[in-house]
Amino acid sequence: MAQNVGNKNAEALFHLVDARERLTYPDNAAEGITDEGDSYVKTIAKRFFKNKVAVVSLGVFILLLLIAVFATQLSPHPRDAITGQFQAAPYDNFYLGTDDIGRDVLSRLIHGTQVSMIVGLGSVAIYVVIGTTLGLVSGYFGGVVDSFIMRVTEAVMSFPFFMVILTLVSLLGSGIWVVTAVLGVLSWPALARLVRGQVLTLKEQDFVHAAVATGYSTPGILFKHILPNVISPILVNATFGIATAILTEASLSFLGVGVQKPRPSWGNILSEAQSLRVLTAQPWRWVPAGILIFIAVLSINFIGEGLREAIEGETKN
Amino acid sequence: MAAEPKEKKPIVEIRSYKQYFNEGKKSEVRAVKDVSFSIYEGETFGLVGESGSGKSTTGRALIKLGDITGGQIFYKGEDISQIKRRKDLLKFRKSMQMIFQDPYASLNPRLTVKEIIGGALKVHGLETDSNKRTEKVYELLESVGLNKQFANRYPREFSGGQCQRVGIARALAVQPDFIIADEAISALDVSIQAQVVNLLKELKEQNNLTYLFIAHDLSMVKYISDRIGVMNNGRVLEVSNAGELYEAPLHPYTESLLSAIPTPDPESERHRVRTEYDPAYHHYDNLDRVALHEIAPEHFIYCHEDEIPLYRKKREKLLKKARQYA
Amino acid sequence: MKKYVGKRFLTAVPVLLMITIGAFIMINLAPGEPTDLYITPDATVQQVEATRRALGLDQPYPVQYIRWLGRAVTGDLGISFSTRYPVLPIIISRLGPTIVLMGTTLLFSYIVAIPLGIISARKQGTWVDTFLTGSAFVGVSIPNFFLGLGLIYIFAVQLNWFPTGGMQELGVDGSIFSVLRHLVLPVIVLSAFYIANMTRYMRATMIQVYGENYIRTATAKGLAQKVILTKHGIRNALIPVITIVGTDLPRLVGGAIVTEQIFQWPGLGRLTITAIQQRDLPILMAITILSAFVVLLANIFVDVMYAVVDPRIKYD
Amino acid sequence: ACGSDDVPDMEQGAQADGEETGTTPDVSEGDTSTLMVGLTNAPDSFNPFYRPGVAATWVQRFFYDSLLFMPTADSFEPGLAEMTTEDNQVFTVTVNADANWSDGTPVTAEDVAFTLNTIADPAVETTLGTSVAMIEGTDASGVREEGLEELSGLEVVDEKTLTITTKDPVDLNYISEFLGLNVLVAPKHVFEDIELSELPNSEAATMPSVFSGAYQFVEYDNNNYVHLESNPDYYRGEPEIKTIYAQIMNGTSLITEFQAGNLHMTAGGGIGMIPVQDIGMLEELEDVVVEEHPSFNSQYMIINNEKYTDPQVRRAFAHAIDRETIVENLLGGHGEVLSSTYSSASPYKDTDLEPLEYDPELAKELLEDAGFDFDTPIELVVPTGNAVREQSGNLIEQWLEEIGLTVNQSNYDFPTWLSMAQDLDYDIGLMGWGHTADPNIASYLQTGAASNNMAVSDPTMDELIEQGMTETEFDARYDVYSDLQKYMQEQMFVVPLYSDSQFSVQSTSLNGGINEYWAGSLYDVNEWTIDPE
Amino acid sequence: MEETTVLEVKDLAISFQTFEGVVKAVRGVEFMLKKGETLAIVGESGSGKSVSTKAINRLLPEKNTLIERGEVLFEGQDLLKLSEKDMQGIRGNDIAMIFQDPMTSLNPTMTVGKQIAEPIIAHKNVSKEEAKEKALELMDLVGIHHPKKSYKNYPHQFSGGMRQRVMIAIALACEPKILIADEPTTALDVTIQAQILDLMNKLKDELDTSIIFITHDLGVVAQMADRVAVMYAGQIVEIGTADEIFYNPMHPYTWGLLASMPTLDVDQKNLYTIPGSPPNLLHPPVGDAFAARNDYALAIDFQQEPEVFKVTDTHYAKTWLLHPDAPDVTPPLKVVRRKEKYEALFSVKMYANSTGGGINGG
Ligand SMILES: Nc1ncnc2c1ncn2[C@@H]1O[C@H](COP(=O)(O)OP(=O)(O)OP(=O)(O)O)[C@@H](O)[C@H]1O
Ligand SMILES: Nc1ncnc2c1ncn2[C@@H]1O[C@H](COP(=O)(O)OP(=O)(O)OP(=O)(O)O)[C@@H](O)[C@H]1O
Ligand SMILES: [Mg+2]
Ligand SMILES: [Mg+2]
Repeated sequence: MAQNVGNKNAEALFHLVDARERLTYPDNAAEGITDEGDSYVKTIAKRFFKNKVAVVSLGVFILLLLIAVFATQLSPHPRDAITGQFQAAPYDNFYLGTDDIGRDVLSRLIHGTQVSMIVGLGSVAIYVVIGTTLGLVSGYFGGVVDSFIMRVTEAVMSFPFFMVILTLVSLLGSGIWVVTAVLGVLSWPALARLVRGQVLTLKEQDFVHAAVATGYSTPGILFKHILPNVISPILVNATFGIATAILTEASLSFLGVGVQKPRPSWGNILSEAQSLRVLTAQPWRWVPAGILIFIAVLSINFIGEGLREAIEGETKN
Repeated sequence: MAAEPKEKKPIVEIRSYKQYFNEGKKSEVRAVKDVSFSIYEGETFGLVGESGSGKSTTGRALIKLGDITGGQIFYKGEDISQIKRRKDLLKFRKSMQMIFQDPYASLNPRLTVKEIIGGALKVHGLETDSNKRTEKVYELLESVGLNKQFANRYPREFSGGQCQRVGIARALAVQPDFIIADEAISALDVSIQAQVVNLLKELKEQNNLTYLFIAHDLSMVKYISDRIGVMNNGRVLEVSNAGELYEAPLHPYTESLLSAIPTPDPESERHRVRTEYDPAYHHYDNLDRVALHEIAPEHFIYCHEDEIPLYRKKREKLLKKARQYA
Repeated sequence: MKKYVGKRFLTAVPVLLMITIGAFIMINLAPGEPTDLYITPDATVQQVEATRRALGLDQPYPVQYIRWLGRAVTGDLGISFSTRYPVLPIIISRLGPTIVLMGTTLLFSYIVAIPLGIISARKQGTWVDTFLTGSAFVGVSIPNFFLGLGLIYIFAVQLNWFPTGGMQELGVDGSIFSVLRHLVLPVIVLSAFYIANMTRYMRATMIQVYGENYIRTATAKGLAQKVILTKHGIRNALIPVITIVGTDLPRLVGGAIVTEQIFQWPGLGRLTITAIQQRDLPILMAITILSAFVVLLANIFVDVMYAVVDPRIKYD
Repeated sequence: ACGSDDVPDMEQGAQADGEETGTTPDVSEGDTSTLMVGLTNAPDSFNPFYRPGVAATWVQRFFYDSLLFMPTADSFEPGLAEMTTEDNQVFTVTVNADANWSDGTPVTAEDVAFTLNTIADPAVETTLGTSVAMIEGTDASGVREEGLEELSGLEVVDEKTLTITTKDPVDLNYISEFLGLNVLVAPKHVFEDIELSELPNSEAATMPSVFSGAYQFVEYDNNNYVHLESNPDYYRGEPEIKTIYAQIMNGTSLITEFQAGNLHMTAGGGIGMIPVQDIGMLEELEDVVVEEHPSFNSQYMIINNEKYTDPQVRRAFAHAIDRETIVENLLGGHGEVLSSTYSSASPYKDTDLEPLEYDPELAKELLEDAGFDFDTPIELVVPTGNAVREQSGNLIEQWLEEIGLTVNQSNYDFPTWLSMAQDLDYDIGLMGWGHTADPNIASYLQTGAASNNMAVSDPTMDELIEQGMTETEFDARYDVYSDLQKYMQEQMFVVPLYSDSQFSVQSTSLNGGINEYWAGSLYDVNEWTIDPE
Repeated sequence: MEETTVLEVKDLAISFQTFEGVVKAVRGVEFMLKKGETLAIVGESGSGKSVSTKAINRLLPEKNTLIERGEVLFEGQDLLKLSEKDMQGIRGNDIAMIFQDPMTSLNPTMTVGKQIAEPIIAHKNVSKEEAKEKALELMDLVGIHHPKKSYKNYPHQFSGGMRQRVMIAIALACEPKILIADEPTTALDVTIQAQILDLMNKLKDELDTSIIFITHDLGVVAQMADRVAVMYAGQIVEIGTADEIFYNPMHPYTWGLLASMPTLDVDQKNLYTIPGSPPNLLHPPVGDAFAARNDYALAIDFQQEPEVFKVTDTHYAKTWLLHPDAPDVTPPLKVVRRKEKYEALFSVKMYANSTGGGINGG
């Protein structure tokens, strides 16, 4: 009630506050911006780190990366050395047993991580560059350039993906870099389309018009103004791309055309389970590999989803 | 209102400008059919009209955001379609700037305010030293009433009004002579609109700018403009001094437009009479003698030659009436 | 519409051409003369030559390609290098099993996934949703060969409920039942991915649709939840879902290489692998155009479906 | 594998009583009229003139008979015909009087002559040149000499008789195996009107319809199964088993299908190969009999002889490889270490010749003596597709590195590897060779031979090979080949690794089936029966 | 006139759970609605207009909405406590809504006719044919030409104005007692807006529906409203009859709104502006949320939330300026002019500055 305010210090309370005095009171309106401004990346990171599953997944992924980097140091045995009994169940310091010719399964799994990481990250790096460039160019310039790039994209997309990979890999030899390159060179169309689609809408946005009106050159507009705005979808796409590449490499190895043999990959380790005896009687030789692929892919997928949510949450607001 | 036009020197001349989209296809849109008007140096020219009448399209053509279908546009006496070389283009871009409708959409969400404003400086080589450039950005921010702390922030951290100020600062950065404000205040809250309009007016005086002010809101347009053009369906139907336009709206479309604006005054709203505009009323069979004709000094109407005397008479009547009430 | 579809086919011609040329170059670049593989070590040079001649391999590559193209246009895809059977019947006989496998998979996946996606979306944020999305992630992340091996180990080897591979028991009547029994495991393996994928997509779409203003309008009308879902929700969610169906459809012919291999499914996937191993160029070319053609058809189908589902889309 | 013995129920009783029980036979369980055969390799051709793969030969034998049968590795029996000779140069072939084609036309001497002439025709694509190369009128590779319309060594005496004259006298066993067994007689009336260049692609060659064998070809579902039905008019008696399905599957499925009781037998010998590591799983089964036989096929480490010209270096490679370990650990003992080119399946194997022992120290010494450059990396190519071979590749890499060599292993699929080998684009690599009962290995080791991918060019070797081909008596040949084996071991043009055993696996319910010499096992297929379960 | 109250909103407080934290979007809103009247709610973007009205029809997303307190009394029952099923019976039937964006508020894959007929089928016990008849009538009523033909059209075949007519037809389908129009014309052109507003007024008179009209355009308010509520930062800061609000506003925010609008007839050098920007509702300020932007702020504004002071029986304002201890202030010139003009026009004195008092909303 009005009376409750009391008359004691009525003067103190009921005097007009001028503009200068107003500033001495905390300005709530400006609060959102008076504290440290968050960069885009920081905001996304903040959101991302609120997602527990994604954070755990990121941890797993980093762990796998470290394992890949320090494979040699971490492995109890040399990668290809025939050090143990043949096809033995776990014993001594062969924690996951040995394979058909007495190599330590654990050490090979650890080295297999390298393959997956190289193929996953490498192929994605390749296709992101190709896909992004073509998508940007195609979307921004339109017209004949766009039609041509889109036809090529369609053609590449219409190729039976797996068959082409199989053929190219048997053609070029199944080195880890070949697999990486082939996956990279064949996987760009989806991203190119995605980027193109984004560019098509972005280039009609006023901030791009503003950039044109400001006098930026075309590459300046493409790379300084448009590209930063498609980074997020590219990032999400790339994350899922890593997962896909790891799976594809594993499938190729499983079919016997993956990474060259003495070099272990999760897929070629797992492919040994095609032998019924290994499948039924020597689970240590294939179950860990399968679980590793699964965990790697799952965690990357969760990271991707976490990113997607963080980014989309961002754009919605 | 701006000072009386002393010596009127057109900075922009638009002659029979046409813009068709998707020409020849089924989806062809004749966004602009025939637009002619001039803007004088130092004035604010308001452009109003219903949604889709071609206002933005005209503004974009003026700042060379695409090729035009027909007609000619002169800026400072030069046909802008002839500006091709990068050097000339940069000069043109430095001289003309634009403020957009949606304060958020017109700022790149991935760039900081410093990058946005500084970028404009950099492109035109106005401030090559990066420290000096930052100083300059601070200055610009201050001039539009923003704290320099804002420089390292991203647009989405700002309110609409603040964003629009950033947009204005960007436009001002290159020290243009001419600014197109395409619905620069439509997306803002009433309480913020006034802030921005005041700012625009202030800056105009300080920097001796010329504005093309495109808007829906006729009360704001009247408030800010010296002269006003009314567009409908891809054509400019009436061009006049701001005051005269409101006192003596001659074209029936202008009339209907003015009568449709609700005023924040319940009493007058209770007595408002709306006039509707029926485009069929002007169905000219032959466009030969139909054009923008000068009915009175500085007052143009898109009409048939034969209609000129009628409009003149109407003008007299309306002006007389207005004076009575004044 | 008809005209539009016709036009689409026409614009696809250069794409198809590019694909055949690409495939031809790629396959021919592969080292390994087909003839080496089809001839005993004792064969003489003349015999090898005879074989090369018979297969048309003595001609320069461009001539080979043009010849191939010339015949392909008339529907003659040549004969398989390895078996000397005409390619077309081989492809057709492999196409059947693959379509049976993938068709069942897709059908089954959609029937399961679409309701799951809707439930997940409607229960967004609850444990049901968490469980379903979690499972979906497991589904897209589990390598199908790992799952396949696991299922074979448990259900075929240990429990002996299902056969380990093949499509049917031969010489047995009532082969539909037999085929069904053989279908169970591979379909489960393949569906894991498709169900998961579609569930996720459907969920996202439904969430998006339920965020649309027209759903708000429908709610404000006082319609029952069921009516809103069926009359307003699903129909609009179909539009983006068609896109996914469109990308899934081409897999009807090419989606199951690994699974076919694991389960000895006599489909195109296995044919592909054998053909690669045998450098069976005509078969590979045929598979390539077939898949390309199916991609094309799927694209057109998607566009047509858009127009059917979404009245805003009209092609002229 | 099914049915319980304890409680005989009504139906089982009824079945035991008589055959007439049901109008619809219970086809899936205990069907005695359908034989299920498992193959791991698909037959690639049904063309009697052209049989690149061993699976094709095997399947064709169901419906095309050869002149002679070879039930065991060293004996011949009359098939479609009898073959006699007095001077080892003129051979008389007498076609079985009862033998008819399945369309009713009799099998005649003309058919035989037509078949041989066609094989020798230069315009014909064939894999059988060597099988007719002894006939007068052919050149060394079995192609008809220029200027001839027909082979001069063939003469049709009457409807059922024909004489074959060879260029030189040959051992009866030799001609019996090559001409009598390898050549399947084709129906002249079906093939004669077909343009020779079109022959391999013709319907007659791809979907045969006229047969002389115990079975008739019904359908081939590419890469899936071959369906055969019995030939009721088979001259050696209508087969007991009416239907045969030869199903193509991978090794794992082969085992699980046996476990499930869905298969009666597998072919063996490169046709129905059970992964050797997994054979134990079949041996555990009660109603399946597993027999192990030595095989003709053997695995080698081939060596680029242009690069490694010094026999001492090549021998060093052999000493460095612990072949015993391969056989013991990778093959689980189901195989043998090769001393030279022949496995114990071959009657020509020199049993006294011991394989070079595993001795890394010696290997190292040999290399050092030879002044071998240990630092230049050696490219080891391992083809994919054969698990044991891939594993042994890894082991070999290890072993070579243990003696101080630098080895780079690379893997390629077989076609790629083959073309690399032909271009001598390798240092060492793994390769398998298939042999027959005949010991001739000219195509692999003779200078310039088609499959000589090692660039072996050694006069002594060539001479030994030549000699082996011309000798006609077993003992004399044995001696030649014994020398050849010793010379091979000395020179180590290739390092012989191992020969893995063949397994014949069949259900106990099958009477008949594969015997030790699997290639000849089909000779009595018409007599095979399946016990009801 | 016998005035019955159809709706009463009491002390409504709503917050949202968001990524950044809890947004206190509505902080104690109170108002009532009488039969047949139009209550306009004005206020700037984000002030809680939509949220408070959506709460009436329970259209807020369940997921992250928290109704902290309050009641929405409609015909004696608290709508916030009804079951979802009962609520369905009220939505569209007793309380209908029109939304701001006609372009997206219609289902693009259903013909407009069906969309209009839908609520009739849902709420009235009629056959499909009857519903269609009724829908056609409605289409005619809201001025859609050729109803028969248009019935089968899809929304995209309609212009924005036509779509908004369809929305109105849907809203009116069951002759609701209350129509909530949330910025129904903001997306439209002035000329189309005028048509729609005319239409709404006409229909209101015919059907005697009560309307809650949300807008931030004071011109539109002047044209439509019987009473006006002014919202700021999740609260109603002033409520009164249209004349009271336009000619004798009491709250400095209302002053600011009125003064910052240029009028067609007044020339000014500079527009009056409200400085700054609205508060962040994640952390609503202590005291008066408007204080920081208020040229007439009192010291107490920064410490204590103002009470609601009664000006007249119909006019209330939530500002300390109405406190007896508060100093007298002169509103911006434009506001003073308004009052003068009004008084001159009708030769009446509006009423003297208030005497204070704290009775909550009308
Ligand atoms: N790139 C384009 N392609 C096709 N049509 C276009 C394009 N740009 C504009 N139009 C059309 O041209 C017409 C004029 O558009 P413009 O944006 O100039 O109108 P406006 O007067 O600015 O309207 P508003 O007040 O809504 O901004 C509209 O019908 C619009 O749909
Ligand atoms: N679903 C929601 N989740 C989170 N915050 C919300 C949600 N809906 C509204 N808000 C927040 O609630 C506050 C009030 O929003 P409301 O929509 O009522 O504003 P308004 O007055 O209608 O504004 P406008 O004029 O822009 O429509 C805003 O800060 C808004 O961001
Ligand atoms: Mg515009
Ligand atoms: Mg709102």
